[in-house]
Amino acid sequence: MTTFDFAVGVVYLAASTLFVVGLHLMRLPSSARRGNLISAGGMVVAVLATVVFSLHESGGSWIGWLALLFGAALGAAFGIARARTVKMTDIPQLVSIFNAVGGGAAAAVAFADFVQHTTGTALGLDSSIPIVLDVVIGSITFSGSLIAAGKLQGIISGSPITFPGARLVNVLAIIVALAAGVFAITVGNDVWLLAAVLVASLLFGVLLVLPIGGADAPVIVSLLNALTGLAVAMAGFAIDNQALIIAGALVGAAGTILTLQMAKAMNRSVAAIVLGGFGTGDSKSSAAPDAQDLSNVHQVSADDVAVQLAYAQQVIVVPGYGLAAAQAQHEVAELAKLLMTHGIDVKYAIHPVAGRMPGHMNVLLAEANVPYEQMLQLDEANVAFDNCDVALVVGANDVYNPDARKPGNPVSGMPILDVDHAKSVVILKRSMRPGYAGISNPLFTDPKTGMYFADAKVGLAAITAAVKEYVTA
Amino acid sequence: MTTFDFAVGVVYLAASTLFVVGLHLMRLPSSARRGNLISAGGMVVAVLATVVFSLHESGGSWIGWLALLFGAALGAAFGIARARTVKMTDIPQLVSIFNAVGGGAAAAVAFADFVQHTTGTALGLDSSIPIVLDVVIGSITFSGSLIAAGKLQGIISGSPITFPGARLVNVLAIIVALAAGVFAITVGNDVWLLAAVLVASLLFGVLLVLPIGGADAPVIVSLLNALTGLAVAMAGFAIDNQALIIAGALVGAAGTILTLQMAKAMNRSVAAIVLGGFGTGDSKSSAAPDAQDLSNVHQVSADDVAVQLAYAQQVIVVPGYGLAAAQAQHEVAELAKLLMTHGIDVKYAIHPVAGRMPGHMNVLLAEANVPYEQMLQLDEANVAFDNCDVALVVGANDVYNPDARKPGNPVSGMPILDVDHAKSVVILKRSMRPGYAGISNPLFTDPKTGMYFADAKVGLAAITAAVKEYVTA
Amino acid sequence: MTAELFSNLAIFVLSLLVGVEVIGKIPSTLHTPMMSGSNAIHGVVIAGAVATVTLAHSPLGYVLTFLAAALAAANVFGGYVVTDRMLEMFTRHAPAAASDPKDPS
Amino acid sequence: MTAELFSNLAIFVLSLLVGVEVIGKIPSTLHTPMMSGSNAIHGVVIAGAVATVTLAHSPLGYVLTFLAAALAAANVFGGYVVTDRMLEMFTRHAPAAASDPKDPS
Ligand SMILES: NC(=O)c1ccc[n+]([C@@H]2O[C@H](COP(=O)([O-])OP(=O)(O)OC[C@H]3O[C@@H](n4cnc5c(N)ncnc54)[C@H](OP(=O)(O)O)[C@@H]3O)[C@@H](O)[C@H]2O)c1
Ligand SMILES: NC(=O)c1ccc[n+]([C@@H]2O[C@H](COP(=O)([O-])OP(=O)(O)OC[C@H]3O[C@@H](n4cnc5c(N)ncnc54)[C@H](OP(=O)(O)O)[C@@H]3O)[C@@H](O)[C@H]2O)c1
Repeated sequence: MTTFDFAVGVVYLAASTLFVVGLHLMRLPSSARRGNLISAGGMVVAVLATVVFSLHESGGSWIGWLALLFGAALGAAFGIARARTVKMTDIPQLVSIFNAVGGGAAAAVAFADFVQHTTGTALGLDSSIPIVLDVVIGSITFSGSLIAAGKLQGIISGSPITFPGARLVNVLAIIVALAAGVFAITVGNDVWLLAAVLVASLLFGVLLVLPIGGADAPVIVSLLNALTGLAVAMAGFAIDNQALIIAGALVGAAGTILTLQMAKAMNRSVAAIVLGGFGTGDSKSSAAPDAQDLSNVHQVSADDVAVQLAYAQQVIVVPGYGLAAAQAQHEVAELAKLLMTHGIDVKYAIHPVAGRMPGHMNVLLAEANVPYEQMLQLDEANVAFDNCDVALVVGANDVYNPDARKPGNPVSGMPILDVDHAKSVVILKRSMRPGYAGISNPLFTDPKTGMYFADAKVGLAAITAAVKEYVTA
Repeated sequence: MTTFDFAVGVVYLAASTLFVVGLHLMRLPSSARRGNLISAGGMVVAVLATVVFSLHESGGSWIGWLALLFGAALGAAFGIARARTVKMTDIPQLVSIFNAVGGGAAAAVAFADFVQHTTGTALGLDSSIPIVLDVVIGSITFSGSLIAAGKLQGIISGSPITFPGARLVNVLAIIVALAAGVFAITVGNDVWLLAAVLVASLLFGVLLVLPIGGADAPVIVSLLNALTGLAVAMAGFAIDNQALIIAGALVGAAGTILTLQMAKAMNRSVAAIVLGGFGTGDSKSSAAPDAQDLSNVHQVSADDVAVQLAYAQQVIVVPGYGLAAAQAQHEVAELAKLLMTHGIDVKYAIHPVAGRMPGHMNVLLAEANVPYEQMLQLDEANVAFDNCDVALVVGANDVYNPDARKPGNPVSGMPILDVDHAKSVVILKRSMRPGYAGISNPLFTDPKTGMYFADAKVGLAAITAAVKEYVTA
Repeated sequence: MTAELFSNLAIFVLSLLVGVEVIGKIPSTLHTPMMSGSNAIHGVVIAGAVATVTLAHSPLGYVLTFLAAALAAANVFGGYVVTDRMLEMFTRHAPAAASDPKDPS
Repeated sequence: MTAELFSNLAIFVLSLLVGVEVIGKIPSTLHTPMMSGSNAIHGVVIAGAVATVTLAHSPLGYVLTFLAAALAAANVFGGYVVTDRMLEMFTRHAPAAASDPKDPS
């Protein structure tokens, strides 16, 4: 190891430290943004060091450098453009796409290393094994993440997709990947072997994610994020680059912990999710049950709701997935503002897993400029419900389902918002259809509940109009 | 690197992981004990691996092995004996002694390595530098920790010790250590040079801790603990042993964070403490002020207190350093039991920095079998004081000093127990003398306060007797 | 078994430990930013792409370098930008959160 | 600059990071046990003492080995025993703490 290599290594350590500090700061809303910038700083340091290193090695031809520059420019343009324009609620699918490209890049790096060795020196186990692992994991995250993104985007049906013989194909893919992998490691140096590993792994990745419900996709994205980290670490082993090993392992571990915490918040087990099948994400598919049974449902109109709200002192809005689906965050914020100008106290009760991605509601309402102080987390909210006149539920279903307190159903044990403690409840949704968990909510038929059937955006606008009318009249 | 060395290294990594898991589990009272055992498991693994390694290297003579075994046996016997018999409240000084021996051992290891090289191959910078650093840090922690232990034990006066020219000697010691160190690194291989470093560093360690107030000693012990970790890591560099590097660095960093948290809880800055001088630890030295001014102090007797307690419904005991100094934990627990048998609700209000070591009161009361439920932490306690009939303060002073709410005094800004919210207050201490912070407490002269001047142990026993009498009569 | 391999292995294991500990317990509000923030970090694979330049001597090698660079760049640039955009929204009203009681630091 | 040195340096830095993160925010009740628990861990220096056996060939070497072994053994055995004793007291009544709200894990 030359002094130069040593210096580069030390710079890598510095960069890695910045990554860690950055992640650490991201644990608090107040410091999160700074944390991300610090981590970005670490990235700049790591990349510059590598550029200097490669120039110094000077093994590369100008064509290689051109290919690198063009590629980087293209990728950067694409990434930045998407990042700038993406709708806040579409972030999970974008993250998923970034996982895909990250995994792909890791696989490509390993592949390049392998190819170079076919022409050059033979491979030792200590680089052939990580190369194969890298290609396997990288390919799985590549194809898997694309499917996950498709599901979240709605391009691919959110409902679990399975077809006869899927298992069989799966097993075959695994066998091929294994066999080719072992050969590539032992026999070594044949590009086609590695290509076989690549293809088989890509196929496996697809079949892994297809059967998973769209609503579980966020968790899968987080899991694939961790896997991508591992792939990058393997690439680091392959080309003996410590920055890749450290950062990759860092993300691999952190991502795993994060995934577990997410699943816990949804009281689902990661295993159950990967095995897939239960969550469907779009309520329609699980519509069949009592969708038409409107007996003993007390329906209300926008005007009824307006009057109820106008007479209230303390209103709590309970936003759910429907609010996001209808993109109605601005309408709800407007209604809240209106009520508050008339001295009515309005708060939002945010359930940790309301919506379809963690923090979904916070992102939405933040986008509509709702101040932090007005968003109550689960515990604060459940205190507030006790002296709340009207709980206005918008496109939510599971997050306040009292059955969660009873055992033996999909939401059992999930902490819920005690909407049923409010003096009166208004539920705005399009129908009696259940939500993610696929079970109906007894509050729909509760005497103190008024059901207002409408699209969230339309319905909220109507209520706002009605309130305006009522108070000016 | 042979496959054997590789295997040993992997075992070291496994052991290190156990250390980390152990420390992680020690963050919660419920899992702390398991964590310590897991960390001990890691230690066994690391040591066994090293024994196998050394036997395999087989460089050692049987005399060396004998010396090792005898030494280990002796040390183990001493350590276990002290650990088994130490009084709970003397733990800080014992930890300090273990820091001393740890640092000494690290220095000895480096020294041995150095000595061997004087006879053998010359030293490269990459081992001579860590050797010198190890000797420096190790010696400082050795002598410094012994002084700290002496202060905590009361063998050495707790009040800051300074003498004319101390600064000068300090500077000299540093210069000698530096000079000899640089020579040892550059010229190298002369045992006397390293010996000079050793002596100078020992001297520096003594002069570093002497001026520090006994009450600040716990923080210094924690700091020296971190330093010892660093010394061990340096030893690891010197003899190229990863277990030492990892575990040493782990303790070095963790210990530093811990020290900062401790100082924060006492609202003192580590810098201020190392510069020393403010906290004296024994109240006598700072006695001079209003020690005799007993005008407008409402003195009470054991019987008065007994009556007050007997008529109370809600009593809160506020233990402080005095309780520990008087070893009165059993008496207070007995009094509490007695009151509870007569239907009086008794709780303990535990201030995070009551006493002289973090968690001091919890340790004491746990020793007297006071159940966890009865110990209120700061926040819970401050809620409870609002409907508390009698607050019985035992040997405490700063932790409820209302002046902390005002700026410009030694306790300003320290979170305090709102004893002054209780309906009536009884303060049991020996005199009007202030405590650690050296300032008097306005509550002493508050109309609703009764001062009962006595040693905590004696006073509590008297109260218990009086209560018994009163209720049976 | 080379010393280099052991060195990398140790670095790998310790980095895993750092990763496990650094997350701590974060409010579910921050799950998504944290996910996308760590996602940006594995964009470090772009450094790998840069390193592969020194290996590329065949057309296939150039194509792979190009691929690796493009994919990695998308990950790293997009990842940081989108995370920052998201956090910018979170922190806009966040002074309150500065005094977050369950500060995990 | 040897590869060995870099390897050890990387291990050192990463271990520091683990150490910083692993503590998190602990209740002041546990400050003392945590201090004494980490104190026990630097007793690993006893492994160093064992390693020095292979270096000891002179009387001075033997003396140093003896010293290192004795001091280190006191640290490691005493440290673990006293920590366990202390925690045994803490946990005796601790079931309540099992459901500690501010679980830092
Ligand atoms: N946050 C996460 O990270 C995450 C991730 C995956 C899964 N989940 C799960 O998702 C669920 C979230 O609960 P939730 O109460 O927020 O949602 P939900 O239980 O899924 O209910 C959403 C409701 O919104 C209504 N809706 C849909 N589109 C609407 C529109 N355009 N206008 C008005 N209403 C509309 C639907 O009823 P109609 O069809 O009758 O309108 C549906 O019942 C939980 O079970 C959680 O475990 C959460
Ligand atoms: N916990 C920690 O980690 C730590 C570490 C270092 C410093 N400190 C500091 O120590 C202070 C702790 O506050 P504190 O209220 O617990 O103690 P304090 O403020 O130091 O007061 C202790 C009081 O106990 C009395 N006392 C001493 N011996 C006694 C005996 N045998 N019987 C009865 N009373 C006796 C003394 O008054 P008489 O002489 O009149 O009896 C003294 O005023 C804080 O300022 C804290 O910052 C804490």
